[in-house]
Amino acid sequence: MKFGVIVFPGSNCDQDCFYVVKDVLQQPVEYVWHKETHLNNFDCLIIPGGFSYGDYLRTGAIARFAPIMKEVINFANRGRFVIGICNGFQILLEAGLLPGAMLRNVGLHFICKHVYLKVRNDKTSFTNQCYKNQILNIPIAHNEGNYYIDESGLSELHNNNQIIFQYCDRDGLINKYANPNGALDNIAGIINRAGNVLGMMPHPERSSESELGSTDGLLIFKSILETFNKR
Amino acid sequence: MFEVEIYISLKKTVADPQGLTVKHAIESLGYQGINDLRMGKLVRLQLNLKDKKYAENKVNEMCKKLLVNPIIEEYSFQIKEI
Amino acid sequence: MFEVEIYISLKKTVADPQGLTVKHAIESLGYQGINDLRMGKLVRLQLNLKDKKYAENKVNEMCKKLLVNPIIEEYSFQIKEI
Amino acid sequence: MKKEVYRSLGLSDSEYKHILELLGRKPSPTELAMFSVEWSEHCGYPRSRGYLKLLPKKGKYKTLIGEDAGGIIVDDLAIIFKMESHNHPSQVEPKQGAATGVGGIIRDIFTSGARPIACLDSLRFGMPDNPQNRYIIKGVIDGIQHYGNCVGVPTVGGEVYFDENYAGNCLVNAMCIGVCSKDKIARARAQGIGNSIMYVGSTTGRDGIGGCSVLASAEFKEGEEKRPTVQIGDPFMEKCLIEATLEALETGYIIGIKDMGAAGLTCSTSEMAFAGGVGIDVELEKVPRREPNMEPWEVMMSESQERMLVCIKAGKEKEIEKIFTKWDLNAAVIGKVTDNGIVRIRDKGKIVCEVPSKDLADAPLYNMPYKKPKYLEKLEKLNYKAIKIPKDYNQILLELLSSPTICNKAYVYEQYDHMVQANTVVMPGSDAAVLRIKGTKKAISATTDCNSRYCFLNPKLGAQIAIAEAARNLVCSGADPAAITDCLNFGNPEKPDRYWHFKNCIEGIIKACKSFNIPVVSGNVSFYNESPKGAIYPTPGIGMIGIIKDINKHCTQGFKNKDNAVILLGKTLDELGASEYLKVIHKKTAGGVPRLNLDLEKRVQKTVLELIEKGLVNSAHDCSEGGLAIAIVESCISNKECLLGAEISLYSRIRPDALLFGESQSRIVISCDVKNIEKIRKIARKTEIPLEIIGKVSNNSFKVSINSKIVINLSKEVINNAWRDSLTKNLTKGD
Ligand SMILES: Nc1ncnc2c1ncn2[C@@H]1O[C@H](COP(=O)(O)OP(=O)(O)O)[C@@H](O)[C@H]1O
Ligand SMILES: [Mg+2]
Repeated sequence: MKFGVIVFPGSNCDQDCFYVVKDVLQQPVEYVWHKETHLNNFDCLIIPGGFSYGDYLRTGAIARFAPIMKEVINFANRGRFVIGICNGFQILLEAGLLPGAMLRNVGLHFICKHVYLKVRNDKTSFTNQCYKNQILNIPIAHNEGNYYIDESGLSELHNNNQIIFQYCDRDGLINKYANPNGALDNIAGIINRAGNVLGMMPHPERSSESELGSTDGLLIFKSILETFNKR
Repeated sequence: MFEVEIYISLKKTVADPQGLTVKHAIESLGYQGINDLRMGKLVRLQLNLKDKKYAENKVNEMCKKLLVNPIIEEYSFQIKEI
Repeated sequence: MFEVEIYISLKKTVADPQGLTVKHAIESLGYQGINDLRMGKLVRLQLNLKDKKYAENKVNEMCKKLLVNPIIEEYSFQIKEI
Repeated sequence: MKKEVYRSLGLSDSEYKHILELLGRKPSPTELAMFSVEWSEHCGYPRSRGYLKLLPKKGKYKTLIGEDAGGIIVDDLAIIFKMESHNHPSQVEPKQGAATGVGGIIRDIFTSGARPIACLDSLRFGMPDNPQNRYIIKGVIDGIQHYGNCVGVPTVGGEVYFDENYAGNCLVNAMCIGVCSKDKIARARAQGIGNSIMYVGSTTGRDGIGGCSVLASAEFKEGEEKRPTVQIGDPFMEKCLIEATLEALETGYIIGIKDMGAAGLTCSTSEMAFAGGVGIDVELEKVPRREPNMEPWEVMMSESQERMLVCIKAGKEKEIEKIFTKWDLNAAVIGKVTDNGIVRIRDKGKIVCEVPSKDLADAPLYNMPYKKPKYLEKLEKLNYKAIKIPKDYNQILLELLSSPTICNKAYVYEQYDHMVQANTVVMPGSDAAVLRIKGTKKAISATTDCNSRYCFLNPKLGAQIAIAEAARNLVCSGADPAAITDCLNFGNPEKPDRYWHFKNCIEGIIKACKSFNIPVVSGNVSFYNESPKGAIYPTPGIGMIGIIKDINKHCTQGFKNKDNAVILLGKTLDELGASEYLKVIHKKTAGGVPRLNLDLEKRVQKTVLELIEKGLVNSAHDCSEGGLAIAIVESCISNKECLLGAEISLYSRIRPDALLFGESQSRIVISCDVKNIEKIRKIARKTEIPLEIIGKVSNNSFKVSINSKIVINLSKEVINNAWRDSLTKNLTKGD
């Protein structure tokens, strides 16, 4: 399975994602420069975290117009896998591949720490290696992770099982104390209706090796691989 | 040539914790009577165009395409010939 | 009661990397003729006071004490009775 | 030339005379400006170089010293690191001042060819109960997070101290560590006659030339607004610059490269020429600019951020340019290397500077008078008997736990991305950070330390303790201390009492380094840290790195399992002087600094390292501010997901408050499986260090008895609450 990692100026988790795919997941992977205008037979694209264009206007707002994004949108519309992590999630929102928008964390601070996520839907291409309501330990690191969507959008997400991860506490309770950033309904990750585009604020690439304290993030990469191999 | 000032702020329906924090900070300096405070962005630019209508259209376009996210933000602007 | 809009921006003499990046982004969308673009902050608030002069003084004070760092920023404001 | 002009540039009459002699003529305004910065403390170190020369340069590992940043060689890797101050800018514009400090130190690292892998920040502020101090504290933290998070270098550690003497002059010392293959190290020099000098990065504006505006009023125009000396950092640009620079260095066409930090082009041209023993010709109009109509001296003095100067093999300019433009960065050939040793700057054809690089870069050296301050004698003497022995130790413990310097610093480090690059094995919250080196079994451990109250009361001993403590922190994480960088923050060196502190701190550093066999590979001096209330405490910040041989054998400070034995290695002496306890509880900054027996210290460290490497201990934590009691509490509540308690029984004849909160050096608290006790005892016997089993880890409360009488008994939740959110509460007051 061939992965591509998109590199925008200001991306800073591109090398971490690349490393995990290549060295931990042991799959072929290439970088894709944001100025490229076509994609090379990839099976899955990762839009990595970081601060594309410094996040200077709004997170993800400028990256969304990079030349490669047209191709990414086509790729997604053809049903191929796209996963946006942190800034990547924000870019997918700005690009309209996923619904909603990101606001600044309610605490008005950047937050970097390990959090717990509850897997709300284990039947997706990105979570089939998890079990329903499994609690994952994956870190976050962001300033704008306060997910927002209007009411009808929110009920649509619920009705279609598009909410994949919710922030919870160690015992799996989903409440405001377990919500690090004010995100609506503790939303940490969602997929699109078609089920091939995932956006998540936490960083699975930072929790894919036991040395770093957790391997729960690897489940997400393994799920994609499993889906692909089964096809 | 036009001078444009674009004012971008969070929609009224979206909470603005930063505005609240700044409000409290001002109040803690002893100022009373602040009813509501909201933080926003200001974009100032000069547009080298001739026609005002045309320039206004362009500014609207820029806002809609890039500068403003309509899910959470709203904007207004002023344009002045210089 | 007054409605106040405070505009805070970096001094002309100070570099504005954010503004530059946004300018490039707009240009790369195909818009020409942008001469200069600077990003700033917008503070909107309502002040429950009676006297306009007094309110203006208060706003100036808030800016100087809290909202603006005169080393790098400058500000202006508009005040309107409502 | 009018006296006022050179004087207000910071040059003395004799320095001006010296310049006249060197040149054999009057300097041009541009030359005068260039001399004034090159000979300033910031660039030329005229008042400190004499002592800096004495710092040890050799240690356990091969060292790389003499470029902007120094480092050591470990196997095939060069580990480059340096710490630098950005105190004054942070005091006037906390956010941008701190941000540009981070940007500057990161540039120093990647211009040496190393990829920056971690930052640390050592901070000193006034007390957080004052709104002005809070504004600075929050602004500085915001600036560090803003810059560091965006450039994608994890901020993995540091320290924050609060003391009123920093209220008018905060300290912001940023450290960066980078790694590269040892044959890829870049040099900060120009070489090869005919090679090109290229400018890369951001444009040049009138940033930071405030100090030179006198040249305008004297020679050019009157009444120009004084420019701010604070620049706006652009971490996004810097991130692109890191990637482009490392990519460009890969080509092998780069002969030398230097960051344009303080004094920008002046510093980079003259120092690159001097280091390479060559001259440099520059055509100023080729410098990419942000503002029109800049005078030549404005361009030469500008401190615009995110710029670098590169010396490129002739003929390869296009290839290098291509890499920078790919990242949307400016790249312009502005000059070339010459054989005459002269820095020659032309502006539109007219020569505005023609000075041998040596004259600029080799600043004069001054012997400064020093004298021990009188007040010290009074402070050193402390009548212990007069200090009341408290009755309620529960209350005292809670007060100390929630005091700003001792309490939890998560408010700070959780705002920093400390995990990006996915190497952070031990995150902030333990004695030292641990970073794996991908592709090897090894890891780097890093810490910053300095107790400036010690240095104030006894600079020579205080500096030694800073080094001993830094090494101790590394050892507690399982690392062998390898090398240090120092950031020497002092008051006005022209005042003999301040200089006495400086001189003695250096002597202390030298003594400790020699004893530990650790070199000083890089550093920075920041003088004139004064406010109307006086000088700051002398603060020789120590940044130290250590090497962990096997990443699987690292250690952290938190207790892991209940019923583990708690053991104290080292000896508690009857001392209270200079302690946090005296300051917080008794409002006293006085007394003798804790004694330090370097030989014992080394044996304790060696023992702990051996215990960790043999896998015999589950935690290790040194005793520092707040002494033994605080160290044990911290081990109990390090892991917020799994709070633990402890039952501690102490037997001693020294005063209970000294026993609990005194800051005797060379002590480390470990915890271990009961079955390992005998093995540990044996090793401690071999190294002849004091060992005392003082209790066990529990799942309940934190209990301490002294001579069989219970003096502290608090639930683990209560101690946790006192410690965990105290800083957040203090800093969000008024929000
Ligand atoms: N300014 C800071 N930035 C990042 N981490 C910090 C900062 N201040 C403290 N820390 C982290 O908090 C922990 C406790 O710090 P400190 O009490 O100074 O440790 P020690 O006494 O062992 O030197 C350490 O892991 C340290 O790295
Ligand atoms: Mg320690």
